[in-house]
Amino acid sequence: MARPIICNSMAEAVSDIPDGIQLLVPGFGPGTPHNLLTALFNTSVKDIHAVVNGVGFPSAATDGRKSLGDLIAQGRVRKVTAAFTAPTHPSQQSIAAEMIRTGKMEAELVPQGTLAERVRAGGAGIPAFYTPAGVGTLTATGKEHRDFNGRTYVMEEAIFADYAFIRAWKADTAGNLIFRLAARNFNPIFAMGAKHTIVEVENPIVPAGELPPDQIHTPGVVIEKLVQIPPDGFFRDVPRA
Amino acid sequence: MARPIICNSMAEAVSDIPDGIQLLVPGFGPGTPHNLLTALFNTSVKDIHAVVNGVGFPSAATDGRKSLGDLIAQGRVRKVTAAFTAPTHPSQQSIAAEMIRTGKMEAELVPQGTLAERVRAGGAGIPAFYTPAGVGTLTATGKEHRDFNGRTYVMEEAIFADYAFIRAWKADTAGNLIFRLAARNFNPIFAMGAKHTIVEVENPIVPAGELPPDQIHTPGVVIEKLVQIPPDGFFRDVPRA
Amino acid sequence: MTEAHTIAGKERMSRDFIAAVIARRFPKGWLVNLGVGMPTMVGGYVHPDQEIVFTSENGVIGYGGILSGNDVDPDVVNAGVQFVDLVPGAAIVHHADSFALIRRGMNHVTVLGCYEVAQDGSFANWRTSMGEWDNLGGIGGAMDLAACAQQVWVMMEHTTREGAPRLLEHCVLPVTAPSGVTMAFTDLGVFSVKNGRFTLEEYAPGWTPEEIAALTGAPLDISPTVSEVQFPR
Amino acid sequence: MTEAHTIAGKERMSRDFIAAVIARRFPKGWLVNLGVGMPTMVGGYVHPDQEIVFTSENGVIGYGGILSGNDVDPDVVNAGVQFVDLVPGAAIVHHADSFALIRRGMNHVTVLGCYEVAQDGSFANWRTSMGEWDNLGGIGGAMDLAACAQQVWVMMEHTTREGAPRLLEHCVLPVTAPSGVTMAFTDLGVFSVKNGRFTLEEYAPGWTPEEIAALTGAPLDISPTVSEVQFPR
Repeated sequence: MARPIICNSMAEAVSDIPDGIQLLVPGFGPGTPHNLLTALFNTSVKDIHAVVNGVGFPSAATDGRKSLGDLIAQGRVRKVTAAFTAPTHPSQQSIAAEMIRTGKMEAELVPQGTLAERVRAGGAGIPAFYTPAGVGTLTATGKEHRDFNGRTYVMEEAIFADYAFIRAWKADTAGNLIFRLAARNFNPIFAMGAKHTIVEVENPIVPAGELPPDQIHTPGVVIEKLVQIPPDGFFRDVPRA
Repeated sequence: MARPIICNSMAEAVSDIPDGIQLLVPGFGPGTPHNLLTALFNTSVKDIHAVVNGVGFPSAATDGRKSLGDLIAQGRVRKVTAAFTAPTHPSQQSIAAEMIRTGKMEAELVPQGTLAERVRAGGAGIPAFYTPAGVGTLTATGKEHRDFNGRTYVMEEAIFADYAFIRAWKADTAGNLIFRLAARNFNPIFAMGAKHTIVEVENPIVPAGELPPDQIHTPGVVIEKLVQIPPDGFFRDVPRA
Repeated sequence: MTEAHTIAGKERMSRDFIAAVIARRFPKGWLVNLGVGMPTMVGGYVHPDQEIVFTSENGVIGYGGILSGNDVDPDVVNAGVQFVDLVPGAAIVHHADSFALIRRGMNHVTVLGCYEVAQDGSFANWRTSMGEWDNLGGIGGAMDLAACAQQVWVMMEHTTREGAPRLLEHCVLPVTAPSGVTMAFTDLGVFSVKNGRFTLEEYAPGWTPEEIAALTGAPLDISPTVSEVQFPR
Repeated sequence: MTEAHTIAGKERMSRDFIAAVIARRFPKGWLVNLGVGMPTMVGGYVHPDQEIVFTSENGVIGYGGILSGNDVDPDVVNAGVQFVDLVPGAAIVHHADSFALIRRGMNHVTVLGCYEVAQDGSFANWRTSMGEWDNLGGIGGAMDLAACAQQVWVMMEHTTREGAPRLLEHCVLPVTAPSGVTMAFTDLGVFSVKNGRFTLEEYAPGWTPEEIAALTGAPLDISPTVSEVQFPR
């Protein structure tokens, strides 16, 4: 089998990422590639166009982990495409929202299902599709509308990114991935939606053949690099309660 | 959990199917719902629009099993949408092809990936999408073409059928399904692509909770009826060699 | 404070009360999506006999109540990223498949939080600014759900903190969907939204339909079978 | 029999020979789709060191040789519904995901059977009738693959049974794709297809480029490095 590269460190895994990339960042609470994001934060990469569910906040963690919010706060994110670009409640403040409001960062706000499907389409060689989500709202402004069977839909174009950071539960040396429960979320579709897909793995990477072919969530053929989360890495989100 | 109906027999599972339905028939060798097709053959249902990979032939089996080809041979299939409507080689003969040639059955020939994606789109609430497959060929005749990023694509509309017959390896009482290896093929997408999805199951149907949530290939919420393949049913395709 | 709001010296229904009122209305076996915020409380008030399946945008099909403490599984969260447990028969799908199911119309109902709802069934819940379109806001899955669920119910406060009505003739804030809301549950009552009209179906204990109408920013029909909300047992 | 075909008293390469010639050309680590018919034989001739991953339209990623006998697994088949085995690291996806990967351009090459190939890279392999469009034919996944694989190689007989050429200036049969073929492997040689021209790269043992050109229905360039096909060890 064609094999992905197995990197020795998070730093190595992100070492050749250039400025200006479009980057897919999965996660919905669990399933966020904290280790790769932290490694990227520790490079000088900038002008990133991040595709992510929510722009988030700078990390409040004291263990050194960084989030997309930290990259945003440093002005290294040129644009975000997200389902949450600002807190819904006016009482909450967000650096990202302030940067968008003042023109320091470009933003594209899209319905969450549209975001997921645009990346799925990109990874599936489909340049555009129609969805009913957002019709009659500001998010459909300027987009092409079309009726099918008496209902109005809006055309949405695919996203196929330069890079994807992925967080997997298990992986084999062929790059096959298994995710755990709700940590799956955007990971399988984002793994297919980029030219270069880099995966941080929670468990030891096992030899090809050890993961049952029927239980693979992401086939290894789309994976470029794997790196195991080291003992001092950021392993799991800590329960908040 | 909302539960699908568990039928006592294949005959019961197909007993309320009316004439004129659009029916999804998965299978690519393995994964074909032989038992449900045989039960349907033994009703009087007609005017079927079948969506299937290949129109096939009448069953050569001596054990009573019937295929879509038998329904076609009886003139009970009004239309087929398929990736194979005729043998490619002129030396082969097909009843279905002859019926299409003589206008006794309507046919729509589509690329296999387009067939799969049209049903996936139907089950995903997407009315249409663009694909490069078939551009510049007869199958794109009369279809809308459009350029994205300098490449020409053809627009394809979704298929959302009335019924789907599904063949699963394992199922639980919540309708969750697991398929085995290449018997998966069209089954998960066809299971989502119809209003009424009926499943024949190889293994005993287990109580909800016994199948691991991470290993489900089709979530039970789209399943209407389950029926276990009886001991005298058609269990597996016999190896041909 | 507007004059109308002074009526509100009376006690309004608590969020838990509203959650319970919503929960008891689910017919048996419904697939229910609960939005971020107040609606996630509804999950705690269904009866097992109702056989409700809760689904979440992140691909969790079949979850139970909100959990806390140290026994939570950090990989099992709902749409509000609150820890929940999986029920027997739960299944996990990825985000694109999750929204495939949502767009397909899987959900009998989505219960969403709401700033404003109008008599035409439009509602607003993702942006508090009326300014020029600047791509700022928090949509999440609300637009997909509002466009595709079989019904849309909103759970909300009847008035703003300043006493201004949130049930309106037309939404002032940018809408989440231009139509679709069939029921509104507020701290003052239960309202059906049909044929371009609000109808009061149930009123909060101690309140009169007239008092509620006075706090409503659109004409309010009174159902012939209107009654006081019963707190479900 | 045309006059040209009488040259064909000479022995042509067998299908197995052609399959081996194709197999040795795969660079290390390529993802290869093998079409129904002759191309499925190619899988038997790769060397383990090449680390080739064979993929099939039905969602099998990573299969090995064609099996027979009673030890086959009835649930493991390739695109020709022939029994195959899974290699370590294999993964199964459903049909829509399989074609998602195909359209995404996963396959470095697809090797397809072929009736006709033209110098512009178009080819025909799904319909032997030139008549009016009647929706009859057998496409399978060939159009998706031809449109989306990084390269398209065709494996075919150089002439029809009657001796007519199958390498042509323009396809006569309905095309599978209007362009895309980069290599043609026939029982007479190996041909590159580039810039609207066929170029003979290797010729069958015992044949001369001139004899092959005479059986070719389009101008045939001869590569400056042309040589006899070596049967790979």
